[in-house]
Amino acid sequence: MKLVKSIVRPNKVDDVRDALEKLSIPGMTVTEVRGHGRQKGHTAIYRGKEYNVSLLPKVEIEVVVSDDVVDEVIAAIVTAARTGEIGDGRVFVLPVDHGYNIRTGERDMV
Amino acid sequence: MKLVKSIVRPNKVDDVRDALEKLSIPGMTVTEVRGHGRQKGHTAIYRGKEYNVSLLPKVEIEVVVSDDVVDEVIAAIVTAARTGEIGDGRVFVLPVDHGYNIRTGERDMV
Amino acid sequence: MKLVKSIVRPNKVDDVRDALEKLSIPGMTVTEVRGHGRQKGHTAIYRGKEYNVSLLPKVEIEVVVSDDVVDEVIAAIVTAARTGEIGDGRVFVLPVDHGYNIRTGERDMV
Amino acid sequence: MRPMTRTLPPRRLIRSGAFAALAILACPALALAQTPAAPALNTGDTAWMLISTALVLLMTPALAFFYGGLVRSKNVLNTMMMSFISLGFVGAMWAFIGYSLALSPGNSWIGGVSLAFLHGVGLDPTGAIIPLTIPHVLYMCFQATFCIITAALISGAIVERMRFVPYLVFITIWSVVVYAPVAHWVWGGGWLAQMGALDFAGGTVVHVNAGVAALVAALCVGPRRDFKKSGLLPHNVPFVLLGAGLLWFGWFGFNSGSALASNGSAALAFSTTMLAPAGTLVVWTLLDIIRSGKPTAVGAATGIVVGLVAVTPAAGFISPMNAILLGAIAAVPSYFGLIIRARTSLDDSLDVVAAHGVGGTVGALLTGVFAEKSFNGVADGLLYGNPHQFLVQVVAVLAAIVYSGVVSFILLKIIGAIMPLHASADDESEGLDTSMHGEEAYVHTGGSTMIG
Amino acid sequence: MRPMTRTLPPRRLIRSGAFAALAILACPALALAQTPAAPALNTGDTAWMLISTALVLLMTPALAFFYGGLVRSKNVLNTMMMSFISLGFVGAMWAFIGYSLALSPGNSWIGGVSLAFLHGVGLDPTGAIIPLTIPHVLYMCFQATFCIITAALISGAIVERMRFVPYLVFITIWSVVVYAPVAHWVWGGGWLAQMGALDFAGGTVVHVNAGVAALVAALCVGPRRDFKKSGLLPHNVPFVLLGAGLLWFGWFGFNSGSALASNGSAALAFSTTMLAPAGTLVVWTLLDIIRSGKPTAVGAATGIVVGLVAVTPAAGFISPMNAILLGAIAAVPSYFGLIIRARTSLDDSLDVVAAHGVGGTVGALLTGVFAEKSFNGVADGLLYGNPHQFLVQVVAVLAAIVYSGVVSFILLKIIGAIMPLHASADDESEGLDTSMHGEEAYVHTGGSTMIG
Amino acid sequence: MRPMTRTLPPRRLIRSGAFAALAILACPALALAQTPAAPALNTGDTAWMLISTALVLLMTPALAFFYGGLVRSKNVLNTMMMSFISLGFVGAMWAFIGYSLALSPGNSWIGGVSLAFLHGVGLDPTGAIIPLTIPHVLYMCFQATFCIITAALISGAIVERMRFVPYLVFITIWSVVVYAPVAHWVWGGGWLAQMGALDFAGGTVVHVNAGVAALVAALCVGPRRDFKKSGLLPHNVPFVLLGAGLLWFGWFGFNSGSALASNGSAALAFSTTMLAPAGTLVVWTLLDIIRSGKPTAVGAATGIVVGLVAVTPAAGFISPMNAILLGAIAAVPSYFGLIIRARTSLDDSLDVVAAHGVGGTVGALLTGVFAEKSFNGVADGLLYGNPHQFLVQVVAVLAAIVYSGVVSFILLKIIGAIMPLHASADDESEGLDTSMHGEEAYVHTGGSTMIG
Ligand SMILES: Nc1ncnc2c1ncn2[C@@H]1O[C@H](COP(=O)(O)OP(=O)(O)O)[C@@H](O)[C@H]1O
Ligand SMILES: Nc1ncnc2c1ncn2[C@@H]1O[C@H](COP(=O)(O)OP(=O)(O)O)[C@@H](O)[C@H]1O
Ligand SMILES: Nc1ncnc2c1ncn2[C@@H]1O[C@H](COP(=O)(O)OP(=O)(O)O)[C@@H](O)[C@H]1O
Repeated sequence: MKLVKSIVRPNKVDDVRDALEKLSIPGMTVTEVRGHGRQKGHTAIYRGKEYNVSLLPKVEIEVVVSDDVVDEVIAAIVTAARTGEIGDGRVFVLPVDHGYNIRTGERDMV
Repeated sequence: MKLVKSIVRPNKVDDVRDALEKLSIPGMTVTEVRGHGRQKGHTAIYRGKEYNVSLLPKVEIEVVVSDDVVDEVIAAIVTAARTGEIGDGRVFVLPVDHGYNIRTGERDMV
Repeated sequence: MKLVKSIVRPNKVDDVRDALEKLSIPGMTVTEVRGHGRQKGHTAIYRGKEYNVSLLPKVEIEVVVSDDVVDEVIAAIVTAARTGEIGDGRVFVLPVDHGYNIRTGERDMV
Repeated sequence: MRPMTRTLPPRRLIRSGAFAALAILACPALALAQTPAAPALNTGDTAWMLISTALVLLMTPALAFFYGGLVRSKNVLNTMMMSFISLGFVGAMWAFIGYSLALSPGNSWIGGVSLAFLHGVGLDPTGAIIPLTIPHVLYMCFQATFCIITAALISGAIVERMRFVPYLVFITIWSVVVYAPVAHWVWGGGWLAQMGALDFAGGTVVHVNAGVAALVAALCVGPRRDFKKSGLLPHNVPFVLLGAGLLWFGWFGFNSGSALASNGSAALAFSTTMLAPAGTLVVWTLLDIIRSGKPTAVGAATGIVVGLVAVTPAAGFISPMNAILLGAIAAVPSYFGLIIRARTSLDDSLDVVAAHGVGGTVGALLTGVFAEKSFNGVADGLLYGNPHQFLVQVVAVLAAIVYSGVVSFILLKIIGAIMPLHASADDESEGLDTSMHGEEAYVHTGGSTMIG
Repeated sequence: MRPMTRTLPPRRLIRSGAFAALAILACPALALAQTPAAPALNTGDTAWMLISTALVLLMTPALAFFYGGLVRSKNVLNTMMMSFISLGFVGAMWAFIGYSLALSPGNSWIGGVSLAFLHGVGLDPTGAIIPLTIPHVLYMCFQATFCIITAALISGAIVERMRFVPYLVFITIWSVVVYAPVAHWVWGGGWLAQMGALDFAGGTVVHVNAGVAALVAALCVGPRRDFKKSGLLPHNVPFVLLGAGLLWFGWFGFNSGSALASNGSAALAFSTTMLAPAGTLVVWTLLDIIRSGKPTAVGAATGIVVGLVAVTPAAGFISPMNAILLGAIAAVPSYFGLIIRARTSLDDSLDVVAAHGVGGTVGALLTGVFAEKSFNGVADGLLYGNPHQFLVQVVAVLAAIVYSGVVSFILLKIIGAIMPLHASADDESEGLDTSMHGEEAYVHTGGSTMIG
Repeated sequence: MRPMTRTLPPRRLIRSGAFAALAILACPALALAQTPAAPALNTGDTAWMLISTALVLLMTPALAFFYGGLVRSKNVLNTMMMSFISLGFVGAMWAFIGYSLALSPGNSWIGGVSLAFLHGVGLDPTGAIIPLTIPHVLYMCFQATFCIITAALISGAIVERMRFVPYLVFITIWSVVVYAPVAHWVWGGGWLAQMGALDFAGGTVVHVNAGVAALVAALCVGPRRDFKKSGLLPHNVPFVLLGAGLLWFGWFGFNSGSALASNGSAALAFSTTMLAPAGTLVVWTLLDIIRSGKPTAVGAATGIVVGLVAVTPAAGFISPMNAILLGAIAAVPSYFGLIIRARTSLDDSLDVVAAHGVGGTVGALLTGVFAEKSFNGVADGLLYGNPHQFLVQVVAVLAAIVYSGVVSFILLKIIGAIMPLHASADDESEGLDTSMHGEEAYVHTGGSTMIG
């Protein structure tokens, strides 16, 4: 079982969700984050002072899936979230030991 | 050492925290997230347009614990967070290589 | 490849970011979280009722780096984020299977 | 305004029965200009009453923010809607029947129906229960805004769990069967007016009345399921401060507008409405500092409101310096009332009882203490040698408590028999914003799709 | 105010041509005090117009919140700026030339330049297009606030994608070439005034006018790129409620201040401005409950605004009870207008057309139905035996639609030829707050460094 | 109002000594109605002053939002409390002694104690330092609101690190030892009044005075520990815009209410208060566009406030068109003042010096340039052939700078000797909301348990 953790542009969340739904991935968890990478932020001016706002709004999407669909899921996310411009984000795959469904208490039932 | 990552209902945070305190788990980190799973969201109507709000507010609780108490911790969380209704959430267990305490600089001192 | 997940004081974010930039770590993702640990929270009084606000504002910084720089990165973060007072936070290191750059679609290019 | 409370001596009122003719302006020096026989429209008075009415109307949205900031973010829209909706339903009801029952000639208990559906409510200063120098229709509007906010005040006791439709039904009927009669007693020539009860802008009619209804509602609806289990903290304290600031602003219309004219009485009420909350704010802050070293912002906002509530019945009757004193004194019972309430099992969520019930009672009683004929031209209080006035005030407060308590209780029981008052466990835990209104207050991430 | 609409019979206006002399106060009973020959400054009237003007000015920031709460958080500052900026550019333009073109003597189509750059606009009640009892300069300010908010209203149709500078250029010129002439037609003695069109506070001049310009702007700028693709939900509904509350408050200055005096007409307009939105709010809430069981907060806020819009042209012309009815009726077309619009491909982002265009049209037409001479002293409507008035209203609405539509279109095409109207895909997806203004509305975590 | 600044020639004032008798209304045409011998209460004037006073009171909560939005979310409540608390402590102090010291007869430097504890402050228009047509007690209230907001303005320079209790002590005493004397000099018949200094609504008394005290306070308290280290960005820009909108609204009471009557002078002040910020907003926006291509929302809000500050001393003295010009000119020094300040080591956190100090000074000086006797009936400025007036203005500004600077410094040093002014490193880094007030502004997730 893997945790696929993607950091995407805020306006790509719906596309990623739709792409995951097409693969019948049942669940996902989404967090508002701010990130910086190659994309260097923008300059803000507040009351005469210039600031480099280096942390830009992104959304982190976490989805835990079984090993056999990982590649499919990654491909779907990358396709849905890409614009080709700097700032598109990352996908990281982390190993997961087990998962539990709180409602049923069952294990490894993602 | 394991990272126990639970996604629970917002109003279960206090119960989970209390359950963890009973186990003398010293720390936890909590994030506001939004999730979707079997629970299908609600319909919102804004100015005549109907929307399916598929991402519902959840809270993610991350707690890093040593390997020997993992099962106990999971059981405590599952018990505290369960309502039996759809939308109760998930617990995922991820391996952690090391942990550091920033204040002391010590390693593996969770 | 490792995910270095640090929970730090909100006012240490800039210091950590600067420290990471010095190491030429290209990217980071930041989340507002609330945490509790040894630091026991503060007492709030709202309309005559006293509350123990146990979850205090923290910031989680996630950065994925290649294995060879992990130790350097941890040291940098710990140094930048430390005040020596209770509540400084934690650094956790988690294994990462792969990473993908969404813009290029390339793998393991952090 | 509320001239029956300004005429003197109260005894004569009953004997003569010449109620309407006795409306004498508070400030004798200014009263000369007014010939009761044919009061003409005065543009200055009208200007002040136009803006006063707008100010009081603004208090209901202000209350929405004061209350809305104090609840959790999952219930903020529901809480705000409980205020806003009063502007529609209670406002319309007032025009239909409430105004007539409150402020048309009737008996000592209730007005008649002669002004129902605004029949005969015109643009001249004639036809109202008291002589006016402003258009009758404007007087009706001014009074409407009082009824609207009184009903909305109740919601603070039952937010975060009462279902919206029964609430709506409750306040709509309540405004007719509770508010209108009590207003008639005090301001419509009813028995309390005849007794000489002093209530300049609504200590009993508005605050004691709403406070008691709130207490009854909190008991009938029952506590939130997570009450006492978890910390139910305000989600947006700046909203609370915004509400307090706008309430204070609007309250100048409420109190000073109750002079119904732009005269010395209005100015006196203005000054007391500025100074009493200052006194309360100072004492509240000092109590906070003494108790915990930390003067809280929610405390400051609450203190301001308590000071405003307490000075409401007294506004045009006491001297400005006594207003500071009254505000300072009124801080104490409400401050400790809040603390004590928090230890009980009463889930009066936003402390309507401690702020409005206790504050209103203290204010109504202190009016009987501090009233000063040299300022109000009407009656002295205990401190100025007239202990009788204090007793009258006690009776007025008790009357409001009993009537409002009993009728609100009966009304809620009837509504509760028809539909559940308390939200289901699921709806309550999900939050009333989505479960009752299908909306979230704050949406940031995406994740919603348009359907229809 | 808008006295040409209050004089009667309208026919005589044209024949006699003695336009300015015919400004008779709405309420005959009160008109006696005024000698048209030498109207003196009245302190009560002046007080009311001072505060009314401030109230209308406040409506523009209020609109910023109403609109700003409805957009996504990445566009909130841009949306708010679109209102605020009107206070600067349109306000200055009004002083330079707009006031003169609208409200100085000219021909039937447009005013002259005699009052340009406020030449001759002094502290006496003389020199304005109509007799006044308030300083001329105050009348100019009052009218300025109308022009400012009308221009700002348009922005609701094009938020979240129109570039800021072309928008700024557009509304600045629009206020001169569209607003000023239409205002002249109705309030400056132009052809609609001569025809006897009734528009108390701006149903056609403000709301139909802005609604049509909004429609044209939405079409010329084109839809948001993610329109219909994702849910574009309000990021802060409490801000929407705050905006609605402050708008209502300010609207008392807008409507009741349009009496230009503190008299019975002002009081009538006040009462209708209080009761019509109450009627709309009740109906809107019931429609929500019937359709989905969930009365929404955004719906309540929208309903309030629709009620205010609809009563604007009618405010001083209809009875208070008919105002409730008018508000209740006006809820229906706008309610379903919103629903229908959502199914079309028109991206009128915040539904300016359904709220202001439809609401303003319905209000203007119903003015021709409910107008009641016994209340306004000017003219009866259809319901009171004068079907002609209804036809005049239809003509006025059509005139505003055609003129505003055509000229707004030409203007946008010219500006669009000089600079792009629509933000680039990048700027739009990043959000206009950072791309147009270099700012984020809400910053919580750190991560920014001071550069210069 | 501030009639001593309107009487002429100033020289005669000193010679005759008949100070109070010289209060002549600004607009000669309107002055006829007033018989200085026995000024009666005027309902229109009273109506305008009632609402004006409420408007100025609202400015303090408005300021809380303007300032509160500009700080980080961990300090927002502390920042807002610094404004709100002034309503309590400074307000009460004004009633106790401040009013008497400022506005009762005394010598050229300070008033007496004859009106202390509001002794003799009644409902008639008599007993005030100047002839009134409104109740004396209302005049006292109006002046109180000025003192309250002036004290609160200072807080902008020291937010995010000054401890709350010393701040509280500071502004409470400051309002008596700095504000009251300076107000006496200008508005209480003191030496600046005798010299003929023009300050319609408080350019020197309020803005220069607060600006200098702010500068001194920023220096005495010292900079924030993370000043210049990290970006200290506004956490809620919509709050800043809300504050600016409400400030503008309230400022109409501030400036136009300073006419103390509902007359031509009030209307003039109203128009300049509307047009000057329009001019500033236009120029500020254009400067933003030229410098960075991005007109900022915080800039727009700041520009509005600067325009309001600058027109304050001039409001009733200059023509409306010159007001646009004055506003436009005043944009420049404050705009670049902000930029320059950001490069210095002065941590005037919210730029009180650049906005109020510089803006107030520019306004006070330009009053001496643009003053026009044909508009104000009092005195011409430099541009209209009276260079002497400009010199008088320079003296008035310098006097305020020196006195406020020196006394504020001494006061802070004394308080600082008794208790630390600067929060501890821990408290500052944790945020003052929790460390000083035990509260968080925004709580979303759970995690708190009720204790007591
Ligand atoms: N090494 C990293 N660790 C954690 N997050 C990263 C890392 N690199 C990038 N990110 C996240 O991805 C986002 C986009 O990265 P960026 O380099 O700007 O664009 P691109 O995807 O075009 O390379 C960043 O804002 C950050 O949130
Ligand atoms: N595969 C998954 N990956 C990540 N998060 C998940 C996953 N499945 C569920 N979740 C999270 O758990 C929450 C509850 O899941 P849901 O399926 O609605 O309820 P249930 O727990 O009853 O199955 C979701 O809102 C989501 O945040
Ligand atoms: N076991 C843990 N698992 C997850 N997060 C933790 C854990 N322990 C501490 N934290 C996080 O680190 C923060 C600081 O920890 P705390 O114990 O208060 O201070 P210190 O670093 O001085 O020990 C907490 O607020 C919490 O967010």
